[in-house]
Amino acid sequence: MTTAAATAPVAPQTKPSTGLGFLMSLTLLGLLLAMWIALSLATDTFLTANNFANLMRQAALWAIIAMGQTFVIITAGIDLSVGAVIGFCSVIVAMLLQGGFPVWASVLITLGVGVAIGLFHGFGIVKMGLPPFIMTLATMTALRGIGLLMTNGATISITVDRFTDFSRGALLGVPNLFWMVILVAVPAFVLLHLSRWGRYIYAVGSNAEAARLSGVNVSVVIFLAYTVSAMLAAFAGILTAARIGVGVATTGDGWELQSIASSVIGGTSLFGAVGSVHGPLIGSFLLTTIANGANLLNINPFWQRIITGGLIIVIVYFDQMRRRRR
Amino acid sequence: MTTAAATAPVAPQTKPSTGLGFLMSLTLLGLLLAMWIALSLATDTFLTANNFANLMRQAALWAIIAMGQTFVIITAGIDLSVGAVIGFCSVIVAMLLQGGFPVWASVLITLGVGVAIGLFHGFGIVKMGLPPFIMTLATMTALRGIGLLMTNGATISITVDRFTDFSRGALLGVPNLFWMVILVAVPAFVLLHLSRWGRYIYAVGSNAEAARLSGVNVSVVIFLAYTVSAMLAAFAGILTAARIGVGVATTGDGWELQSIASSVIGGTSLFGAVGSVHGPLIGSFLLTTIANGANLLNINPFWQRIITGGLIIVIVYFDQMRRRRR
Amino acid sequence: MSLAETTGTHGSGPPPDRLGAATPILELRGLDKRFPGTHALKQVDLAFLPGEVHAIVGENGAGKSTLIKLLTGVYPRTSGEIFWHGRPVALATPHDAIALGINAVHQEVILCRHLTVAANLFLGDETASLGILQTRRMERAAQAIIDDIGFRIPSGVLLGDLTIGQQQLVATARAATRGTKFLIFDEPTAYLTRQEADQLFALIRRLHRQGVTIVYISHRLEEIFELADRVSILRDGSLVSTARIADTDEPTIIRGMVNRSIEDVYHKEEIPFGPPVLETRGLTGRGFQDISLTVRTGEIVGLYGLIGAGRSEFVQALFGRHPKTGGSMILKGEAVTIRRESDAIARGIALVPESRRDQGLCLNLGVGFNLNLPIFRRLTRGLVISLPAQREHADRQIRDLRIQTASRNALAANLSGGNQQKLVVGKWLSHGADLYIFDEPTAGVDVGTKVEMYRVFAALLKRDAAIILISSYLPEVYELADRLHVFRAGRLVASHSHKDADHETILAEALGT
Amino acid sequence: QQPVIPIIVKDTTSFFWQIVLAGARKAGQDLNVKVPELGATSEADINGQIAILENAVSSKPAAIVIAPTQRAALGKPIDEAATKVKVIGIDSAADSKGFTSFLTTDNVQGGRIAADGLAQGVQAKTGKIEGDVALITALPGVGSLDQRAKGFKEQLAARYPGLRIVADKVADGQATTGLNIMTDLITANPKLVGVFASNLIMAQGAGQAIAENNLQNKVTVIGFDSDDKLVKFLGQGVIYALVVQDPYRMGYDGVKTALAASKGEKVAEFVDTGANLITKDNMNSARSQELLSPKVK
Ligand SMILES: Nc1ncnc2c1ncn2[C@@H]1O[C@H](COP(=O)(O)OP(=O)(O)OP(=O)(O)O)[C@@H](O)[C@H]1O
Ligand SMILES: Nc1ncnc2c1ncn2[C@@H]1O[C@H](COP(=O)(O)OP(=O)(O)OP(=O)(O)O)[C@@H](O)[C@H]1O
Ligand SMILES: [Mg+2]
Ligand SMILES: [Mg+2]
Repeated sequence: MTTAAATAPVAPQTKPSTGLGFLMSLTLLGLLLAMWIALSLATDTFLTANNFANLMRQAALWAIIAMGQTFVIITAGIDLSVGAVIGFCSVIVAMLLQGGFPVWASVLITLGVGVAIGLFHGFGIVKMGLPPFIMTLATMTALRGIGLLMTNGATISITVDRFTDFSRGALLGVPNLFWMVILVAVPAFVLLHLSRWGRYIYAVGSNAEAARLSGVNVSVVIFLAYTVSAMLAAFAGILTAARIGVGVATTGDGWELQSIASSVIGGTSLFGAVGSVHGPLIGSFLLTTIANGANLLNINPFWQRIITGGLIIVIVYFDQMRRRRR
Repeated sequence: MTTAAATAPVAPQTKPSTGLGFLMSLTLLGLLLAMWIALSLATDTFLTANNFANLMRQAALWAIIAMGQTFVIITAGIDLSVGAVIGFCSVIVAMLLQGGFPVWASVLITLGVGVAIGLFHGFGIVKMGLPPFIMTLATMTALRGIGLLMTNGATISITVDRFTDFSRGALLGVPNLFWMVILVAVPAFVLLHLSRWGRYIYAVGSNAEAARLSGVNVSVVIFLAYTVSAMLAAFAGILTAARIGVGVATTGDGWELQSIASSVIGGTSLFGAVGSVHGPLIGSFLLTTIANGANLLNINPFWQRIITGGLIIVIVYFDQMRRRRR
Repeated sequence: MSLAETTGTHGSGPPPDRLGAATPILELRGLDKRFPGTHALKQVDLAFLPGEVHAIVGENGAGKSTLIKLLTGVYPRTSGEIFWHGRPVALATPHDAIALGINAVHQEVILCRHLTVAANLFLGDETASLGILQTRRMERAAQAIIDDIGFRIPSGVLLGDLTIGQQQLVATARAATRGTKFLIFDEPTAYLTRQEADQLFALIRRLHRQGVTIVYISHRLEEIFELADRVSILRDGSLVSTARIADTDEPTIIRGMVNRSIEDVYHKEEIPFGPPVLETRGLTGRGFQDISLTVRTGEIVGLYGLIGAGRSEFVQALFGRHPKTGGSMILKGEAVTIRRESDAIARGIALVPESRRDQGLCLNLGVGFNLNLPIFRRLTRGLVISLPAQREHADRQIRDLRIQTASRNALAANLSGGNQQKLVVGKWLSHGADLYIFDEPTAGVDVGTKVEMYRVFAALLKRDAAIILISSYLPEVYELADRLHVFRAGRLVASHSHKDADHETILAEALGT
Repeated sequence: QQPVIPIIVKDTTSFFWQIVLAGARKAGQDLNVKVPELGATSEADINGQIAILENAVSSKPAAIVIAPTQRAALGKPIDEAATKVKVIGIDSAADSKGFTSFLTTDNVQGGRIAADGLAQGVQAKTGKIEGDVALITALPGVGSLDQRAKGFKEQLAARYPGLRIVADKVADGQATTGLNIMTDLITANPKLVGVFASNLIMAQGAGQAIAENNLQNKVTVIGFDSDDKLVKFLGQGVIYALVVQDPYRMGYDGVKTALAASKGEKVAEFVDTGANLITKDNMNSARSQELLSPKVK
């Protein structure tokens, strides 16, 4: 026991998600499907192609940042900056596009900015020895400031239609935004679950000292995790800009908690070494479905919050029960 | 090692703050004093009785919730609901007062509501086995909803002047709100640093299994920590209502992160077992001083964020350096 | 199974006179424990007599620690009954056990690293006046207790700053002071040298004289003959036999444990030495000074010393975990400075660290994961890790070291202590290094597996590797090391060739007397 | 020495308040006044604004211009500030007699104008003033937004009984949430004919959803406040009309009035800076252009 139990006083010992992980997330998938079935019966609008496309589009942004966040959390870290990176990068990409850069260059440069932010996080955590919470809180605050300063608090409209149309388009009936989730999830899955670097991420989260003594370069692994997270947040920022057609420094506010919540609902442990790529995906779909369902059922927005809170408890409770029985 | 080092990949092993803790927080206090001196030199308004009273009033609310948060974090938990509890309890106390209850009864009942919320958190974490992050995220969402529902999204003006005047009053030249911090800090210090229960809070955060094997009732300790946090948040809610003269369900938004940040800046480790009562106090004063100073120096609000981010990094870096050298 | 027939618990005749009263202080009937995938204890019937020292032995994973954990309320039992002075008791929580005066020193130190030694000693039993903890008073009391036992540990330091051996001593002092009636030691000597072990034995004898019933678990059989009145053998979760110590002998016990005979424990082959693999000249760093020694291919160099003598710090510096501050290091004829662990590994050094929990294992990850961690690079095909190769390697280690686990995917945390230790050793065995450093490799490992490990050592040597072996168990280094260096307070104080000095001399050198 | 007149807005991160600040800045340049630009970072942060007001009073300015985030909450603090310095209110009211002068857009009136615009648009698109409409509010607990909602609902009830509010949504201040709510509204209410998105960010989200689904000929969207994006939507007909205030003037005149008051001059106690409905038809008039594209820099 030690680690997990020692630090997580009462959190029941959860099993790691390598190998049998997929089976484990079945409960969660089951709950998601149950909600979908319930909503299909309760409304005649839920089970329509159009609404499903909406659902996919809505979940896409959260899913992408939740996957990145998961990399960080598995190393027993946390990335509070994702929301701010989204806002900041939406501004960057909008400025580049309006400055006449071609779409591909704007996107690449913005992703590069994301990578730079991730490396800076790694630097603060590894080289300066700052707690991840503090390091990413500081950049969260500062990045919003820089974004606001660059735009003077205004929004930057993107007039490049090719860019904004993308978020509305679909391929083979599936919204482009959801294809982007797949585009991210597949390499993320390979990296985390199939490659040796993924193994190292788990090892660092489980016992950094043991990992180090086994020859794992712990610093590089931490740099890697924060870079993945920041890069995916930058990507989500680009997609947000495409979706709302503007760059706004304040967009993505509060999404850090959303992404952590999606990840934890998806079975990630904040104490590290437990988590998967598919878990946060399902987690973000669950949260999106709650919001979408409440809108379709036209539930009073205040009740909507109460119900969301209650459902989070219920969903995670059932998921925990199932895990424990395993 | 296990716990701390295993889970906190690169954070250097920090010493616990019992005994020598006070010495350790000297760096932080030193940094705070340095900032005060710098601001006194840079502006002729900082070092005035009036401004200091402002500073104390402003820091008071954050200090109170940061202390409560620290109890929870030392058990290796987290309480995301503090901000929502503040909003919710400001509504409760406003409704009670407007409903004709005497001030003392309104305050006591509201504190009782805080205790109930804390017990509910304990129940979810201990009995249902939910991760603290999820449990308190759920109540955070739901409490805001309930508060909004109760007020129908509006604010409730408090017409009991005796109540609202309190927050502006002073005793012996010290603002009442700051006396409230002392009123909270003294018993909190005794509880955490001098009593058996405080010792158990550290023990549970350090190694819950070891605590359990020593006959410590781990469940009770966890209930205690979350109850302290929620009760102090309720108290902060009451003071907020007194300060702003209204009950608003949405007030205190984002304060959960502020309180965690104050606590972590004050030397608390998110992996548990490391922290003190005075640390978060100084932490919240640091954050308040940054805001106050930036306003007095008339720094552009966007720059203000950038500077806040930068200062957080610098402060914690120096603090870490000092700790490591010890 | 003649042993079982003659000395079954229930069938045993009147207890020996010196054991006094006939009603057992604690009696187990049909005690059973199942974990998911493992039947750890199978219908165990066992009686502990008041005032006896009762040893329990068995292979790794036989169920010894599980038995102890059921007696101390750590785990609930699956079925069976427990009687205390003839009355059935629940023993469902640690609190129940404490209330009865049952206390244990668990195999893994289960204490709070962030609290001081004194705080740990009195955890759950603090001295307070008017609700205020008397920290000073407790510190002084703790120091008195520790000094009285003869351990040298300051009571005001944080537990996390102690070495694992010292932590185990704290756990011992803690259990001993709790005014217990029934005290259990689960491999208390795994990390202790003779010197500390002697202090521990003195303590046990003193408690024994005071009438405390003692259960003692160890893989070092000579300790059992030194201390115990009776011995019970567990195999595969079942009780094989209980016998009076006077009625049995070592080969019988070993046969009961492993179901076969083991003669030559310290199997040593004549392997010719080759060129030096490693030379250190005046190497200095945190915890050690001025260490000069040479390790050649085919050679086992043993390091002996008391707890905190600096052996572990020395080898960790060789491995790049800590920086050296002086001296030089020559590896395969080349002066090198090793800055990080991955350098060391790339240069052909492997380190099996001392503390399996802190340094050796990712406890909340799988058995296979841990075994493969150092060689994921080698298991990678293209971009991804080859799952068959990963499985194959893990299974081979599990087989070769006879690691007892429900599956390759079981969590390392769910293995028995000795099996965890096998993981720590096993993960390096297929690494193919030139210099293997083993720091307490056999801590908590049963005698059968030890023999396997020693054979593996020999095989490594034959492949032209060199070995540095640290052990706090003098017989082990004494028998196996071709050259034995004695450390004291961070310095190398004496060196011996194979068996050219006796135990007493070496011990005296380690102690500095 | 230059007089100092700080201006305290509700939310420094919103474009609307940046325009107010731009107006104030210009006044500072024109009148040789130092104008510190202060404000909380969210309209819901009442406590933050009180702290900022207290700090501003501490710095002993000539006068203070403030847009109170919340009526009751800022009452006492403004009373207290007014004992030390002249206070000029802009945009929203407070329960205080401390204001020397008060320049405002009546948000309730703004809501009424939005309702009129909506009815006009629905009539233009469907030929009758009937059908399901929805209201999207950016954040709960924000005074000005609540007043807009109030005016909107009152006006619908009083003047346009055919327009039925089928959904009254409150978001979290994020454009993406506005967009999601809007797409869900369209899905859930196929008969939707109109939406009032009562601030800039929600109007952006709602407009985007309408554009995405090509519903501009079916659904009338009324926004509040403006920026390039919304002006573009207005031009394309995606958004039928915008209710715009005159934030630039509010900032400019606020500082100007404050300076006058600090010198002891007599100033008007109440000034209405007005709210205007701008549609595609009148958007190119000079006055509309001035309101739609204020010079921020
Ligand atoms: N928490 C657990 N979950 C699952 N299986 C467990 C757990 N604890 C122990 N086991 C299994 O129970 C069996 C007995 O383990 P136990 O620790 O009692 O052995 P032991 O006799 O103490 O061995 P050692 O000499 O190695 O300490 C082992 O097969 C082990 O894998
Ligand atoms: N993390 C640490 N910080 C400070 N001092 C340490 C640390 N670890 C070990 N020491 C000290 O370094 C010295 C050498 O310890 P080391 O672990 O090398 O001894 P050892 O001979 O291997 O004994 P043991 O059997 O206890 O492992 C001891 O005095 C110990 O207290
Ligand atoms: Mg054991
Ligand atoms: Mg050692």
